[in-house]
Amino acid sequence: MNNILNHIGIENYIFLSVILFCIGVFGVLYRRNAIIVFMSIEIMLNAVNLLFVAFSTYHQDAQGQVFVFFSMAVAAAEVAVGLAILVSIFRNLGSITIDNLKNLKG
Amino acid sequence: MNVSLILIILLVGAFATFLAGDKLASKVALFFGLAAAGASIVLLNHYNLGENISFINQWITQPNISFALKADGLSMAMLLLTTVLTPIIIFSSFGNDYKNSKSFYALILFMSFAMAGTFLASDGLLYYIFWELSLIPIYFIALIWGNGDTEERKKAVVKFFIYTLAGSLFMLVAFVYMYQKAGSLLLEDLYKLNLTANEQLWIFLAFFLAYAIKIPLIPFHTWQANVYQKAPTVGTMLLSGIMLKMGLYSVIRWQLPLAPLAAKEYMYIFIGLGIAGVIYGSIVALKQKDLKKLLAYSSLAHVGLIAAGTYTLTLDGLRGAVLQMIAHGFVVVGLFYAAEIIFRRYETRAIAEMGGIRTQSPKFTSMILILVLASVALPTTFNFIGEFTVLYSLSQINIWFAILGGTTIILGAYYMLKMFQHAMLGETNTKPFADVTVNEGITLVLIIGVLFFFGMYPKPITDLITPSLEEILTQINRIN
Amino acid sequence: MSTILIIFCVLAAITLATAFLTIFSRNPIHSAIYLVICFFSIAGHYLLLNSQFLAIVHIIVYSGAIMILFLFTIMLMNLNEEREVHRPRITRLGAIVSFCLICLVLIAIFINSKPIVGEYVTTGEDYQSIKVLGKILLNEYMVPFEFASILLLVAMIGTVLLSKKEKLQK
Amino acid sequence: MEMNTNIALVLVLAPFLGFLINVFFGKSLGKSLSGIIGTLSVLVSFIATAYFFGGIAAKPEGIRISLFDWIQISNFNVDFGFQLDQLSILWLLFVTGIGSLIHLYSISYMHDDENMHKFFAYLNLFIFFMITLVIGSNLLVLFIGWEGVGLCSYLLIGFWHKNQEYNDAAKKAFIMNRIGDLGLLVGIFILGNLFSTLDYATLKTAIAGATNLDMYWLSVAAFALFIGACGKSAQIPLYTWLPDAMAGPTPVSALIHAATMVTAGIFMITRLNFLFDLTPDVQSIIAIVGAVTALVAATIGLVQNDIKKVLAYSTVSQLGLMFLALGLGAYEVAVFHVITHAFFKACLFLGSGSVIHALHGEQDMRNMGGLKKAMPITFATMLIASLAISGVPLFSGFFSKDEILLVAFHHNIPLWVVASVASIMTAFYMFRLMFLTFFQEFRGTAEQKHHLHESPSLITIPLIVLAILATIGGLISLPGNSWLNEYLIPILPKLATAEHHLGTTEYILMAIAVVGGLVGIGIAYAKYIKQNTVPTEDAAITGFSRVLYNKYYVDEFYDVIFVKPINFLSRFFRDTVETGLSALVFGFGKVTNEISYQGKKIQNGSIGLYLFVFVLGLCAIVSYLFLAQ
Repeated sequence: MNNILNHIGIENYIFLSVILFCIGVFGVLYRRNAIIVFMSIEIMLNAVNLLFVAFSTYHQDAQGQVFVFFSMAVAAAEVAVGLAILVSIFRNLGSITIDNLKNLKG
Repeated sequence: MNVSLILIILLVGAFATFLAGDKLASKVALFFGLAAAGASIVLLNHYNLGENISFINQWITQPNISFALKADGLSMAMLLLTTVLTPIIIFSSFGNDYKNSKSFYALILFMSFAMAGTFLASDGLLYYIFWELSLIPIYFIALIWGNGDTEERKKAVVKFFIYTLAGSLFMLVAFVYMYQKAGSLLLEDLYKLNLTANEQLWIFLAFFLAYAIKIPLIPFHTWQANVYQKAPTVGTMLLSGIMLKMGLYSVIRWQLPLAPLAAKEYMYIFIGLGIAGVIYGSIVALKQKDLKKLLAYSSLAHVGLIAAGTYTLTLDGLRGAVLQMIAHGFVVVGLFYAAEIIFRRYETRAIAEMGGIRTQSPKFTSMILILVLASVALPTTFNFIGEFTVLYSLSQINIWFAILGGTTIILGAYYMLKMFQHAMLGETNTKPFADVTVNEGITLVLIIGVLFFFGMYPKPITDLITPSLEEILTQINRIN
Repeated sequence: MSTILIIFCVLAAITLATAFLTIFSRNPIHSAIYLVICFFSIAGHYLLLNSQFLAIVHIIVYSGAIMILFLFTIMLMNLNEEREVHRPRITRLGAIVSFCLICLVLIAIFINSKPIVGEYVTTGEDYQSIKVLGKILLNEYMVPFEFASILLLVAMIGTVLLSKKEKLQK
Repeated sequence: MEMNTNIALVLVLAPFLGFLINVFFGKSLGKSLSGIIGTLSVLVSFIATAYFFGGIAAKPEGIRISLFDWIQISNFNVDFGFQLDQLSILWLLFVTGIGSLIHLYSISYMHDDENMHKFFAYLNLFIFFMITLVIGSNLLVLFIGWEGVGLCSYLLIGFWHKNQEYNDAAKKAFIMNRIGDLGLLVGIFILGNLFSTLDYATLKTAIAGATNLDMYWLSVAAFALFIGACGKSAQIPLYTWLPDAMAGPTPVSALIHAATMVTAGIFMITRLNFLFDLTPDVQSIIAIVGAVTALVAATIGLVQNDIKKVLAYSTVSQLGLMFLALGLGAYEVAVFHVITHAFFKACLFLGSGSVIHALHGEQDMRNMGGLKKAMPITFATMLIASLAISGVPLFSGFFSKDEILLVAFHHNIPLWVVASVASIMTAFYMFRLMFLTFFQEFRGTAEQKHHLHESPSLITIPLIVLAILATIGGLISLPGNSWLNEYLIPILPKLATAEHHLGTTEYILMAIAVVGGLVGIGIAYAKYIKQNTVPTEDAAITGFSRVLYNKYYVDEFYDVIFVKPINFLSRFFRDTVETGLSALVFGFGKVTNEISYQGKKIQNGSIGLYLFVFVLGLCAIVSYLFLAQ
């Protein structure tokens, strides 16, 4: 069985993941809309997942994929709860701009 | 039988006093204070017979910390100072009514416990714990039972607390550093460390900051006068009588033997600092309007001289310093007590509002005069022995040190007699001044008796402390 | 340049482009759509790496469940371009700075650490078929697996509770 | 030896016992009894001294008694010990002797004072410390006495403590003494460092046996000791306390500030003569200081109107002459003058006390006059003492003063001139005092005149005894045949080889001195009897006499040079430096506070900012972990 990485190279995956992750970070910082922020977070998660899978192939080991599996479960739960929170915030404040969420201020 | 007994008595005493309730508290505290004093005299006897009264037990295995209480002559002398002064201080407060007195007296005993622990501990961490522990009771004593405006008092006391605590932290850093090198904080193990001159300098400075603030040396003294003024007299006595000596004792016990190279290298600077304190304290004391503040600055001058004596690194300097520590402990307690006695009658500490007491209470005047004279080191008082020995050691280093340090003889007489003249002499005061009560008289006479006895016959104390000081000196001179 | 590499490059380009578009489009609905495309391309990557099971799960979970959630939420809130608030310049500047910074740092790290890329070993052993993964998941990772299910249950309950309209006000 | 120890202890402790009794029980004992106890305790000491005096001839090396180890220094121990040799016995004799007389006198003099028991207590304490000073076998025991007498002087000057001016004078005396004490201490330190002993006997052998002495440090030590002597014996520049010390009761002035305490400096220098003989530079300084003091004090004495102030400046002047003798190495002459001076000056002070007593506290001579008739005994005794101090032949002062002048002439003519001028002035102001006080008409109020009376016998008896001593005191050291010099040979060995001859020069000098003294008396006679002048009011004094009357403004000068700057400095330290330092410490707190206050603003709840900082932190951590190596 031919290793796919012989054709592509692990570093390409690394760069792809890094850039994807950075796009996620950028999105979190750049946007004020909580939903988009959430989406950015998902992008970051996926960047990491991608890297896991790439390394799983690199090491010829299933553990990386198992981890991705769990991380997907967590992501699903997180999105569900997070969106629920957003909905209730929207109900209370009428907006989901994160600038309005200043209750953290000490 | 070992020295931990005394710590146990004091600690149990503190709890017992707290549980005894407000009415009985003072008497219970006095009882335990006296018990500790008695126990320390018994222990001294054992020590003099050559028995081992130290107590060393592994406390924490990781890190390697021991519960080590080592009693040599120096520690015994300081322990005696603590345990003898504590009942005197407790007894001196009998004329006053304190709110919540069970906590008050319990705190006094607790502080005495912590200070005794500081004098005994020979493991770095244990020592540090006791050192910091002693700060807590005095903080509360000064804050809760102090006098004057609450806001100002709070400011002064908090400043004192944070200032000394901040200084001590550097000491902790030094201990941590040495632990990494030695793998233990037992004094003997630390002595075996071969630190480079540079390391020693940093350790010396770290210790110095902790001690200079506690002692206090100028320019680290700014907490002193205010806290002395604001604290209740009992607190002031504890602070000036015993707590200051913790710093000076620690210089001899920890700082000098652990960093001898630095001590030798920069000796002149630190002697100079001590002597600057002598002159500065004396001059500032001249124009103080508040009796307690004046005494605070006189304390500053005296401890400056003691510190200068310790930094000479000679046997005379160390011995004189220890003698003077004990003498000063007694005399300053006596003087603050005298200030308290006046305050009980006149409700004031301003010297300008006193005067003319001599015709009303000649007995009290005589006693205060003797204390004043002891404080200016008149021969036959204990203070003279200490001051003479310290000045002699300074003269061995450089005669100018002795001359400048000796100005305390002149300036001390100036401000003390000036105070005496304006507080006690002059036309009969219009306000009535009741003669000293029996309690007050006993306290003062006890102190005066100690001062005169050791002034004429200091040999017991000298013999007690000399061997351990010689041992410390060999430690100091181990690297050459 | 092999075919596989070309496929990778195309996929990667799609991934990055749609990710950017997700963030930059003013309309949340558009963002969501771009995100779906992004996720699909990532699933493509998974397929490329020969992990079919994950690719399928990924499509089901992300492109299916999560994206539906997003879209529902967006529609529930009736979000559109007009509701987008103005972003101060300092925020944008900060975002760009940190983007560049973290890119720089991470890339620098990966360049710096120089992974030993020589021959990629091929054991020939099957390690990522559904069969193998199933065995591993239910043997070695039994407990985490069960916990994951509990987590999902809890998340479900929590979501229901959170999104329920509060009637305690009365 | 045991016997000797006991008697020595009695000698020292009897006055101390008297002090204790008077302090604790004086009030209940009653005035007379407390006075008697005070007097008797000193008398006991006198008798004990007499015992030793009797025994000293058989034991010329003296008696040494060591009681216990007192202070331990690293290189030597200081024991608490006594040394009874010729010098200390001589001193003890006149200290306890004159002390007894003055105690006796005080019983009557102080009888009206409510705190009489305290007065006697202090006097006894003084005698105790003076004995300690004299009897001690080393410099530190001397220092006990040295400081102790200073303390008693303080207590007694401020005896009337309701008056703050008196208290000021007392404080001034104590502090100026302490300046000297510091000098003495420094001298002690240097000697201790050099010779590792403070004991007179071992010090003497150490100095005699030393092969290469460090002359520099020896001179410094001698000079420091001399400063100590200056403080105690009121020499320039530390003399200003003595005239102020006249605030104390007159017996105190007689005992402490004329006869005994102020001679402590001379005692100490004589004690350490073996040291001072080696340091000629310091000796010259001593001689010059002594001569200048003698002259300056005499000039001030010329115009003073307070009867006690005149005597005080006369004391300073006479002490100056003694220091002159010391500086010239003629210790025996100084000792001789100390003894005669003790007699006649005590007599003069007690006489003036008698006058003041009779006039109910009046001390200004301008308000006296004509007391000769009312107080014949006082007059006669004071006249004898005045003749003695003026150096009229056959009185004791003649012999001692003449010897000083002789020595001065042999060593240094200018010093002789200065000393002679001072002597002439002495004669003048003493007889000015006599004439103003006892001759002409009484110038006080009628009330005072009505009560004029001779003092009671308790006052006159000591006066008579002292007058007799002042007359015949010179016999102990007649020129050419000196008992005193023989007696002091063990202390001053070089006396054994000194020549005793009286040549023509000596006779001429003697004549000059006598004529000088008579001229001084004559001028006083001319001015105050013939012309019947009375000193003008304070405000009317002009010219140089105003400078003299104000004591050369030395007090004001010291005030400007020392007291004011120190007080200014004290205020400056208290108000500025203390506040500044305090602010500095608070500054640390303020800075921390400010940082935290500003830091608080960052925590404004803006998630965007948090995230930004979070990313920055992440970058920092990651780059530290992976890139920093």
